[in-house]
Amino acid sequence: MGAARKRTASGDALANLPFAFRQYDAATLRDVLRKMYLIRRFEEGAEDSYTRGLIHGTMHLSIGQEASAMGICMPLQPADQITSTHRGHGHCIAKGADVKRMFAEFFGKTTGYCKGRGGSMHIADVAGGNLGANGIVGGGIPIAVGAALSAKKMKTGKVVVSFFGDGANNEGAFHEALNMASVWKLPVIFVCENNGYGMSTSTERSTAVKNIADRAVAYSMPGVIVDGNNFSEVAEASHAAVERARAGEGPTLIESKTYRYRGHSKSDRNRYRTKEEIDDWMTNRDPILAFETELKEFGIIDDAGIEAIREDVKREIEEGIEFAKVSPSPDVRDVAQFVYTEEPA
Amino acid sequence: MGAARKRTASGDALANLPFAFRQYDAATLRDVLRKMYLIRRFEEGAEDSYTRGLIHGTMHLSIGQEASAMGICMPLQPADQITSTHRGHGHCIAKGADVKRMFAEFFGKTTGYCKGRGGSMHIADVAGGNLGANGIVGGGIPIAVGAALSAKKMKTGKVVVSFFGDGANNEGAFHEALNMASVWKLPVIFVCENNGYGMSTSTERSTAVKNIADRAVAYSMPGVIVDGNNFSEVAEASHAAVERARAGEGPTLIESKTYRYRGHSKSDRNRYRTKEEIDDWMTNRDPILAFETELKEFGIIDDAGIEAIREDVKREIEEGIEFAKVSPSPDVRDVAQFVYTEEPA
Amino acid sequence: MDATPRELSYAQAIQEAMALAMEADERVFLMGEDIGVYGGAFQVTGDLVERFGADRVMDTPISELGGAGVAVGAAMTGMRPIFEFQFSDFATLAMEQIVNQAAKMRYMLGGEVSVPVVMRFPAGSGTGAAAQHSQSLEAWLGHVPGLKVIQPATPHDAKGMLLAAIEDPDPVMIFEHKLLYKMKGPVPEGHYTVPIGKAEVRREGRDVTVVATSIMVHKALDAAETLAGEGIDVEVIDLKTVRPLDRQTIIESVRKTSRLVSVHESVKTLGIGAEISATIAESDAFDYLDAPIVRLGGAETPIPYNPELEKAVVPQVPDIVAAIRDLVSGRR
Amino acid sequence: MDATPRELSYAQAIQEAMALAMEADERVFLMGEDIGVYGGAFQVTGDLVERFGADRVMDTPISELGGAGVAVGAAMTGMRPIFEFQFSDFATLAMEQIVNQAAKMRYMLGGEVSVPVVMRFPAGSGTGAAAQHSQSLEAWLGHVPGLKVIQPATPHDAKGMLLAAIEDPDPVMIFEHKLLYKMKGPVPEGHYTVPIGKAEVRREGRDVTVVATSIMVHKALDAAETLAGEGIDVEVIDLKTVRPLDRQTIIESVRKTSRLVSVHESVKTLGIGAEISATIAESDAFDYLDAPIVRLGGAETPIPYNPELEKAVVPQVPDIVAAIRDLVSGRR
Ligand SMILES: Cc1ncc(C[n+]2csc(CCOP(=O)(O)OP(=O)(O)O)c2C)c(N)n1
Ligand SMILES: Cc1ncc(C[n+]2csc(CCOP(=O)(O)OP(=O)(O)O)c2C)c(N)n1
Ligand SMILES: [Mg+2]
Ligand SMILES: [Mg+2]
Repeated sequence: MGAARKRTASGDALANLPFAFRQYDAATLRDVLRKMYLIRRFEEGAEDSYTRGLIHGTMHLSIGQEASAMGICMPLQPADQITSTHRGHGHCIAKGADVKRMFAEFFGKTTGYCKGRGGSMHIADVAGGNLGANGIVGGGIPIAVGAALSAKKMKTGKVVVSFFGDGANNEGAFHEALNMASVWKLPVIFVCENNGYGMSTSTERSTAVKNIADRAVAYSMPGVIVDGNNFSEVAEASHAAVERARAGEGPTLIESKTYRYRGHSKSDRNRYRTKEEIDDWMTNRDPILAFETELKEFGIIDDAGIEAIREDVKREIEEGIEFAKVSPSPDVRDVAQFVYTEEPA
Repeated sequence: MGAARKRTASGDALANLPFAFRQYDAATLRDVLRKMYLIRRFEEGAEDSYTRGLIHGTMHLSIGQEASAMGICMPLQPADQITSTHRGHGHCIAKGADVKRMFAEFFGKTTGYCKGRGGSMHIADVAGGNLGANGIVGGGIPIAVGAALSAKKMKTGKVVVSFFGDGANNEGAFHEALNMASVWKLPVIFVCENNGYGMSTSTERSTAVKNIADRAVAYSMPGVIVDGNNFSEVAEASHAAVERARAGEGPTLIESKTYRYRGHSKSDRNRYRTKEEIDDWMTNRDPILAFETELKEFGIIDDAGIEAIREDVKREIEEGIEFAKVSPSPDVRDVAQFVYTEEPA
Repeated sequence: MDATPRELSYAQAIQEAMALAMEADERVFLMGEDIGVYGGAFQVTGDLVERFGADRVMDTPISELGGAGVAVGAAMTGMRPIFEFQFSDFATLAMEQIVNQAAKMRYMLGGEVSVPVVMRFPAGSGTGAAAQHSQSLEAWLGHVPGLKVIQPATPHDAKGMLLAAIEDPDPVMIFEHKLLYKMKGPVPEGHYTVPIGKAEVRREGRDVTVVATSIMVHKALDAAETLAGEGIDVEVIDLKTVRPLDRQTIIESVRKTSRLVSVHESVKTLGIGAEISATIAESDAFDYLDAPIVRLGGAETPIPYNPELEKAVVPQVPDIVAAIRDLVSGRR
Repeated sequence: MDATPRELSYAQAIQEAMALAMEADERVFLMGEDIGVYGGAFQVTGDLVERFGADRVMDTPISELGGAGVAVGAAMTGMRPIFEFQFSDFATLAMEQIVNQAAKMRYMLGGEVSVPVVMRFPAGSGTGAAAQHSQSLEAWLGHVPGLKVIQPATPHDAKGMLLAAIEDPDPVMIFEHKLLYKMKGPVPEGHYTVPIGKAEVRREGRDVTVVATSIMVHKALDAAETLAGEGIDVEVIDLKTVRPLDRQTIIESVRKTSRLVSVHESVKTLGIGAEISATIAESDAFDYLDAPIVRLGGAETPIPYNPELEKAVVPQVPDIVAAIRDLVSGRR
């Protein structure tokens, strides 16, 4: 993203608009919607491929959390970096990855981002600034701090975003990483996507504070709570945090409250939450629907425009799956490739 | 300790007295002074023995921190438990250990608390409720939470105190343990003895908050700051925390601000702090001196009484060292004893 | 006295052991991530929370180091916790408490405490979960005095060894191969134990000894079946325990067969196979050896995601067959 | 071209390597607890902070997991961090980042990143620091593909291998025995490297091969001296690298001597000695063996505090002498 230009409008009218509608021009906003669809359809496509046995292992879908991934990535430049989680498809796409190569990775193909070695849980796009999803809850947080340390040392001006879940906030890695980032005033933004549960365990049962952002005071950094299903709110918080980071003022903790529609992974019986709860979020708080409504309200898109985006996304997903299908599998004899940088002779 | 009885005095006069002088009778207060001397002289004796080559390895002296150990242990019953740290001699004595067996341990003898296997860094007194010092910074904190979980499950009414340093508060173990203790409302008191430095690293350079107690909000527990060199203040905070814990209301974090006179361990060049700083604490803020002054002020002891205590402590220390010297060393053939509970045949 | 033959899955057998222990002993309780209403990542605890309540089937926050430490502390003070890691890979977060505390506490304190904690580690590859969810790390813990480390290979042993572990006064680490969870086998009703530290000859044979661990026991038995058709008589030993190692059973077998192959899933270098080779190479059985000692183990790579690659990095039945065939025919 | 012979201590040699690397390459920097003004727990970084400033000699909070993770992240993004653990025992807190992240990141990401991080681990017993400050854990990391694991035994190699490690594109773990820090030896000035993955014959001999690691190299050489007086000619190999293991050098030596003893300080079971035995037992050199393969290693106990006990749990020169004597004389 990053290429946001201010809309032209009269000052007064602007002031009443939500942040995103002040900050981005219409084309950018339409592209945001497109990307949110791309994330959702990508995951639906992956889910479907999994059901058909084309993808093995497990996967963690972020359907319902698209606004959070998109909003956070808006102020990021291509060279900025993120670390992501097991639930990382949305982050990857929001940061600019190509769904073709993502599908190819899920299909275990050499054309995948990780050449078939990583799969969903390690989806990455290093060239595009995604240092990788992580199979270890909290594992990416110190790594993000390290990337931010590099940025500071090398004076690249980069900022780094570390995505993690509510469950991760009880890991020691969270504590240690946030403390160091603050002591060293590093350009890193900690984004806790609080979807209410770490697997089956609600934040109430696992976390001794009401809001994860309340823990920011323990690291003397701003703690910001946003409605993670409201793209504009998320983007606004991210812009502020990125500005702060780039100005050398140090890290921010953003808590983005959201919800995942699907089970935790492919083996979830969904016993820990009610159908009503899920339905409520899906019907009344869907991030894409809400954003669409706003876009229409502000005259940025109409139904035909939305339909066109949907069709376009559908085509991109189909092409991506096709690309993955026809891509070659790695040669089993190359299994030891990439263990070390210099391959043994 | 624990056997504190209220002094009898008129209500009004009492209200103006520091907590300890309201809470404890004269004999108890004199015994507190004696124990503070016992801690200091014990460590001086250990230091001297180390210099003479009678003790090997390393040791971490808590000279200057005696009021903190004593104050915290005052409300504890013998059956209550503590976990301690590498700087744990004071905790051990305050919890009721016999200096004979402590010296014997330092001398590596079979009569030592750990039968010569543990040394200073693992000094313990399990029967007396000290589950052990710990060589791992932060290592004892989750263990204390586990002991508190036992207390709650077995309904023993015990409380558990976990001592640790300011440096330990940046370990993941601290974060994880405090969170669990709070979520499960366990009878545990977290006592951070903040002596300003983790080895050479000041809290400013290592810790993103001003006071360690400020981190208590991240775990929704009370965070209390006390002058760790003021026995009465420490004891008051400990009484409140122990009451809270026994009442089933959950944990408290007490930050006891204090100072260590000696270097971190036996290999410290003391480059990270000034002589002036050390002198200031030693001359103007010594916990034993301050307590003595108060005792005299309130007519609880006179100079002769103090001298008698000192003599008595001196004798106890000398006897302890003698006991250690003449105790037998373990037989090398028994080196594998205690690896497992059931020794291999 | 044996109950009627009854089949349970490996996961059910573990669950039954935990239920029996909890019924018999109030001190026994379970801790772990999502072991309550979720039933555990592999449904091993299943519905136990409904039977025993959330106080005895405790969901922990995602805090492996702290959680393991709480279990250690509880074990030191009178309780008998069973701590489930969701994947054995996450033991990497808790090595401090396992290795510095649980394993050494009794020793450091001169025998004044015991640490009767049981830790369960779902381990191994084959589920498409890639490099951070597929490791076999039992060799690490096998290197640590103070711990006991077991790898039951059948539902029968999973139940019996877990019960033995719970009754053991010292810390016992159980590595459970995830692909075994659904495997069924006869499991007696009620209480029984299978001793920790005893290997078992699963199949007698004259020509070659195969020492296998965990899931490899089944692969080795399959290989032995195939080779029997070729006239090669394979003795298969199920190691069961990594520490303390039952060296005697292996030595006796090799004295008889004069040939030894070990097979495990964990990385070959510095894996259990190395210890088995070394045990024979330093023992009297050395003189009986007719051929080099062959090791099969995991490849020197992380576990890859792609399913074909994933299979390629751990020994499969044809690999075992080929290795034994070569060895017996003198091609090695 | 070699500089004039000059003696440095092992600690000074490491310090010099770090200083040279920092001078030559802006990306190199140091992280660790108390490595700045304190100079490191073992004075290895010494006064480097005065020369290079606190930005390049960074004191970290006491946060091993996070600190190691920061180093990994920095290494992935263009820097070349050298991370000092204060004691190797504290690696137990950081195994997650070392093993799941540093070791596997390149593989999991299909070669898209390298992780050129160096981690230094002061290891071993002999300082009276008891069970939690005296461990030798190199076998664990040697079991992990993706890592390189080295144990230089001399000041010369400490400098040369550390420089090689810093230049290596992959994560290199260095185990430094604390008792070696003060040992002096010739160290060339300026830049040179000693290759990772190459063992060295420190003493040639005909009768028996001793493969030793780290401090045991010196004990083995002492033992060889003693045995020379008895007419036993000992070949001593300094292993230097645990992963990747230089199997060829060992095999060649055993082909010549027909007898093998390994000696290391870490616990014997599942230690490096097991891998060395297994390497020979599965190789062609097996046929040259005239006697069982003997292993000397740490006792199956935590490290005790009492100094006599502490000495008893690791191999000492007389143990090595006796083991070799028995082996050569056929008493084993
Ligand atoms: C260290 C570690 N512990 C446990 C797990 C198993 N696990 C994977 S995701 C997950 C829940 C994570 O919850 P949260 O951080 O809230 O992220 P969400 O799944 O809700 O996006 C758990 C327990 C893991 N992968 N890593
Ligand atoms: C996990 C771990 N990291 C590092 C050390 C080395 N170390 C021992 S004590 C210490 C400083 C501890 O500081 P603090 O917690 O403030 O306690 P204090 O020494 O001031 O009493 C350090 C770094 C250790 N023992 N354990
Ligand atoms: Mg969540
Ligand atoms: Mg301190």
